[in-house]
Amino acid sequence: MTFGSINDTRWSILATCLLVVAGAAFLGWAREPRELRTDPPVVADLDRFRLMSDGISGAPPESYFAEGKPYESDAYNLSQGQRLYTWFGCQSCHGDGRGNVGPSFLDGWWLYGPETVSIVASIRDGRPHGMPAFRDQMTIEQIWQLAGYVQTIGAYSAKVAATGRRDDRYTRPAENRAPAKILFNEGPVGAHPDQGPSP
Amino acid sequence: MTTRHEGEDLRDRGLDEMELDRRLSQTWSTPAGLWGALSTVDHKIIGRRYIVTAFVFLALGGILAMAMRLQLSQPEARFIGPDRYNQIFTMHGTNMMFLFAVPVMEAMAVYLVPLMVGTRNIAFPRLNAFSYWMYLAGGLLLWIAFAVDTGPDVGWFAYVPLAGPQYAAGKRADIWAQMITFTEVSALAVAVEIVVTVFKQRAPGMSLDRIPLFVWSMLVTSFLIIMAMPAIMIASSALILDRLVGTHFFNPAEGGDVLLWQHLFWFFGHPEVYIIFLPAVGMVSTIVATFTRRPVFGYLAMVMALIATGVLAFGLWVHHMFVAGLPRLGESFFTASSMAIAIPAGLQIFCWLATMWAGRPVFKTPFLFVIGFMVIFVIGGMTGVMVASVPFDTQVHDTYFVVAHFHYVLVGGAVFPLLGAIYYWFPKITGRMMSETLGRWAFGLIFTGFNLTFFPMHILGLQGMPRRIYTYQPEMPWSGLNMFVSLSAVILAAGFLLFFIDAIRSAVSGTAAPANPWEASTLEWATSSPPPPYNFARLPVVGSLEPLFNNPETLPVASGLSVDRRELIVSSVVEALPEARESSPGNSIWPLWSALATTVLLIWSIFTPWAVVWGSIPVSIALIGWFWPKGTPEDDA
Amino acid sequence: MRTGRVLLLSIISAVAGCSGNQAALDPQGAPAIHIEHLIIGITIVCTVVWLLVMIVLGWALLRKRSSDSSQPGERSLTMIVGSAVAATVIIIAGLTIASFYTTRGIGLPENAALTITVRAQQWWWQVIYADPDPVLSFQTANEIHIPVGQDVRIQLESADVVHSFWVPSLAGKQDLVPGRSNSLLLRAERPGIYRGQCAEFCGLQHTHMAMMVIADEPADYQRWIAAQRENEAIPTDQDAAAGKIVFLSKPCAACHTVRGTPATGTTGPDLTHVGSRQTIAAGLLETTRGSLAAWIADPQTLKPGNNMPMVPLNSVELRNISAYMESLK
Amino acid sequence: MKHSVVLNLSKLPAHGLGTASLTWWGTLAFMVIEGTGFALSIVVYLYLMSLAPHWPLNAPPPDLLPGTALTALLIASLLPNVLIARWTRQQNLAKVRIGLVIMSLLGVAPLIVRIFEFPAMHISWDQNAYGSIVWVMLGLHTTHIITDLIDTVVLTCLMFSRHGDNPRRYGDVSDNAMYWNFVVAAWLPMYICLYWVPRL
Repeated sequence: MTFGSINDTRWSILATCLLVVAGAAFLGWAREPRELRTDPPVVADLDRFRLMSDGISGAPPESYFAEGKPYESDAYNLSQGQRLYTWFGCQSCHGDGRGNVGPSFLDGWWLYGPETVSIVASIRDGRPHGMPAFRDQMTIEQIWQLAGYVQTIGAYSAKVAATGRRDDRYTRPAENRAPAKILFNEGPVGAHPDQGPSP
Repeated sequence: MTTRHEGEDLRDRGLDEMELDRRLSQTWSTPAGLWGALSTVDHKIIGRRYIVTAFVFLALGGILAMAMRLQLSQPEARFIGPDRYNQIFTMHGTNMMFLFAVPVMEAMAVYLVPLMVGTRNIAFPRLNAFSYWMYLAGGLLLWIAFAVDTGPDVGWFAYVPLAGPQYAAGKRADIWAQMITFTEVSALAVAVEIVVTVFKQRAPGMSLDRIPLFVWSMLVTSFLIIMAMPAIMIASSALILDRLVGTHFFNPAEGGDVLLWQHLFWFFGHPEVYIIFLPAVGMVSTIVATFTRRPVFGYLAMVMALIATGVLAFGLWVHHMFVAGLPRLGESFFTASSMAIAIPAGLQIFCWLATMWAGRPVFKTPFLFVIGFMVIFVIGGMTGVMVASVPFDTQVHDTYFVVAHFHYVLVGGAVFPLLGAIYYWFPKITGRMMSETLGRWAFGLIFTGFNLTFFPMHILGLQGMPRRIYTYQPEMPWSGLNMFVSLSAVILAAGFLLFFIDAIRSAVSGTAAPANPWEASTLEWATSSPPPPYNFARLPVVGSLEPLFNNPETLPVASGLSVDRRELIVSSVVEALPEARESSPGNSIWPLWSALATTVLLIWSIFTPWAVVWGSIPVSIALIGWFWPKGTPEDDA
Repeated sequence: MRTGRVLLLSIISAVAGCSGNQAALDPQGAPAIHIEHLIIGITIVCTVVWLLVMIVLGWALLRKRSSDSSQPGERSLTMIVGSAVAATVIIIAGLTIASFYTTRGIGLPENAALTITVRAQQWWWQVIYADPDPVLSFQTANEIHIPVGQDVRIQLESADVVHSFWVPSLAGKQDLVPGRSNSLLLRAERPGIYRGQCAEFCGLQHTHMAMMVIADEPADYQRWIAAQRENEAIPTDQDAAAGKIVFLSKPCAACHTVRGTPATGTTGPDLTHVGSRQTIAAGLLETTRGSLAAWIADPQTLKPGNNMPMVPLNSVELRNISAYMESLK
Repeated sequence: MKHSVVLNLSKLPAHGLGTASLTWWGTLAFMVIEGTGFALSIVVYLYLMSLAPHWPLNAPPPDLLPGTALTALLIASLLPNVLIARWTRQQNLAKVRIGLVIMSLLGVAPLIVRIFEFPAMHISWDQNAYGSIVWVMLGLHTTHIITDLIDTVVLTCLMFSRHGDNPRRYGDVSDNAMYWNFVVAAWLPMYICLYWVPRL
């Protein structure tokens, strides 16, 4: 007496096979290995981004695209950036992202454009009106990690890989996945004289 | 489909055996084909799926264990890096606890409890189907995440803040927490089904003192699940909220507390051990009774021990936190309570020993696994007494001593009885016998391999080797024993491989099994192997604790049930006096849709809190579709 | 039985105390000695109980059964099972009491005269010797010196996640919990180097988070304290002097402090006397010029995932900087 | 195995009511599960309170009005709820229909009041642990109101459909009424915890 169990078995085997194939395809497509050590040549290449002559916007090195833009899309790098933000005292000028002596990131108003390279350049080389250069205090990889994180603070579209709140005092609403977009929807904000002089 | 005679349904009283079987099959069987397979609510088909799926997860978890043993076989080995290793041990623990141990015990109950209490299907069969799909979805979520390198890497107990928003980057910890939700939903659903089945669907005459011990153990286990699992639901939800919307449950800077997680987790986590162990106790009792040819000694004492264990299980959670810095007075209390649980455990051991002594043992494979259980589990119990002592624990906590201890308890205490139970009930489930020769070999290899693998870990722990390290330095005195352990693990793996080969081979071409091959005493052996879709052509009437011992030739049965609709008997809680002929829901695809909708909601909510709002709409639709009457005979009273 | 023999072997090895320098069964301090007595006591009791159960099991299974006669009375079985349960209760009660007495014997850390603060970070130990006079306070890393024969209170704090402080030869472990402050009593009876290791899973490099507790004779201890309070040793040889310049001009100084120089970073370990420590990178490597160079050149290969970045250096800079590190005695 | 018929169950009813109904027991079991969840949320609240230097953390105690109004509304809803349970026992279709409409409305009303309850806490979920636990407790209970409301609305539709007049449906309605009692009963300790404990 089998009572349909044979059929049942055949179907479940077929379904399992289909699942395995679909699964394997999905896995191949979605794999996201976490790199703890970046090869020194790749790191060295990170220094070789090109910047427009006015210091706003530019192009990252080719290898950065080949790696899949790790400093903007990889959760591990973004969380490292979040850690560096505190470790290198960014909040002494930029606060929790809302700005203080330095400009705010949270409003999505980027004085030198929202591209990561611009932010990298700002951190590495410094900017007029008080932004110091960090090239002697951080490695270029750390600068990219930090830049990727800073960019998510004022992002217009939420990133899946964005960091969560820190285990620290509460200073601003935690829904920090795309705050700039919310502010942007509130209408044009114009120039920001309160955030220090424009370049 | 059904023939109605002027509003009067057709009863089984006038029908001869052939006609009865034919009509019942028509009413109860699962249609062939994919649709039938997806919409079945037969507890036997679902239970079988559950068991097979759980064993697949066991095999996968075993592969992870072997990977870890490869990495640890030599100092500073580089087979696996720290990131992958952390995922592997987290996956191993999570998989074994949430996807193997608990589900497999419930799976056995889903299959066996309705048969053992003499009814035709589990209570809430559609919920049962739903619970399986949820379990499968949760397992797939975890394993697919692991395969794409986003497997959880925070340990199976996901201590905050390491699993919290700041230190666990990406979605890895969220996947862990949400996988918990999947398996909890499925476990809670099955627990409810079993409680109601045992309370209300027992065969007429099966009063409380005639319930088989396995059913008792599953009843107590189900209550443990019902009381313990909400704690982990609250904990894992709080973790996801902390990570996703920035609540502060575990953030000490804003009034949260790191130890709150540990309290909540272990308030669930310790009963979890008994959720795994108590069903095994029931299996041991069943196998001992059958293979010593006498009832288990001290039925009442055994039941009381089960209940006492269940109650005490909630008073021990702090012994997982002895080194977290809690007040000493509290720790002393938990030392006493943790030691005290050895008393009901000891009582059960003594009762089994008395049964073996008084009975006439027959050394078949299931019984061999029970003997292996006695040898190994008592060691696990002894080391359990050791770690219950606070000062002792401060030296062995989070070392390989504890790894050894809980493998002795969980593998020795649960997997050995489970393997015995598979050998024991395999003929009932498949209609075929497993090989006695291969079974003995499998037992020998697993028993030897297990002890050689895990016993040296006690010593490693006392030599100072901590848990969850991906490697160790050559100057530490651990490399010899680790190599020995890794080699022994190969023996253990070979034993399991042999078991799997035997199971697959026997399922395909084993010798056909009679209805009661072991001459056992409980009701599942009163029907054919495998049982028909309706389990019993006429529901049995029970007059003693061992119905088939007393009269192995004829089965007293009840009649008067309808054959037009799926019908079974509802009986009273204590005396099991028949109260109603109740219908049992028919096949439905809606549990699958509901599970899919819930899966979408739960996975989506890892990414945005709004998923809870939008995702609940399809869930509601699916649930309404599930419960809306379809005008079938089962829907009407 | 084989398992029994292994158990016996473990007890013998325990009594012989030949388990290396990070072992619960090689105790060198009062708390660990108390616990070792308890471990041995409980193990013996449990082994005896297990053997008894196994004997009964074997006898129950294999005893000769006289055909059909003398089915044993349920009554006498009840008596036997009942007395076995009673014996269990007595044994359990005895073990519980023994456990309580051991806890009491260990004593409370609050009574210790000397307090050292240990702050665990991913994945190293910051050790703070605080003094009311800030000039006399100093920090070190992954190495704790304590005077022999004296109770020391270790104040345990965590900077990030839960860690666990465990030096098995001296005491049982205690967690370091963020937002909470725990303490532990440490005491060494003999001078020596006792290795300890983080015992609570704390992330990628939980494996490589060791520390050394060094018990000195009181005079040596005072000398060590005095030496640690000094600022950096001014480099004398050429390599080291050049290395100091590299150190200060590269990102190193942003995270590390070397007292007496402009390097005042606080996120990495204090390196003022790094050359005097037994090991670098939390017990990963013995401190030599070579190991320092290897570590600085490629920290992510030696300890993947740790927070020390790979700073690009040429071979001369690397040689100089490791010479400088080694000179910081 | 041979069968010997020893019991004739032909006269038994074709559906059990009350404690003879499986769904009654299932509902009870789910109430135990959820009750444990509610109890644990209160335990978490009290645990966090025991750690805090002052309570509520950085917030005034919640305003009493919305919560008290909601409590009153919930308690008031018990009366029609008890009546509906009685009518289901009498299998009185017309009255059950009216009762279900009333209960649907009485399910919507607390939700409206609940909207005002969240701001009355004077704290947001992401400000501190106190805010987190009160929002979760309110959210947990709100989910239960919504669940039972959906259940009630569906049953109302069902009772107006051709499937309505059936003992099984009456059983479902009475189980739903029992569940609503639980939703109300679970709220009372939470109400005391949320509104009066901070004023101690």
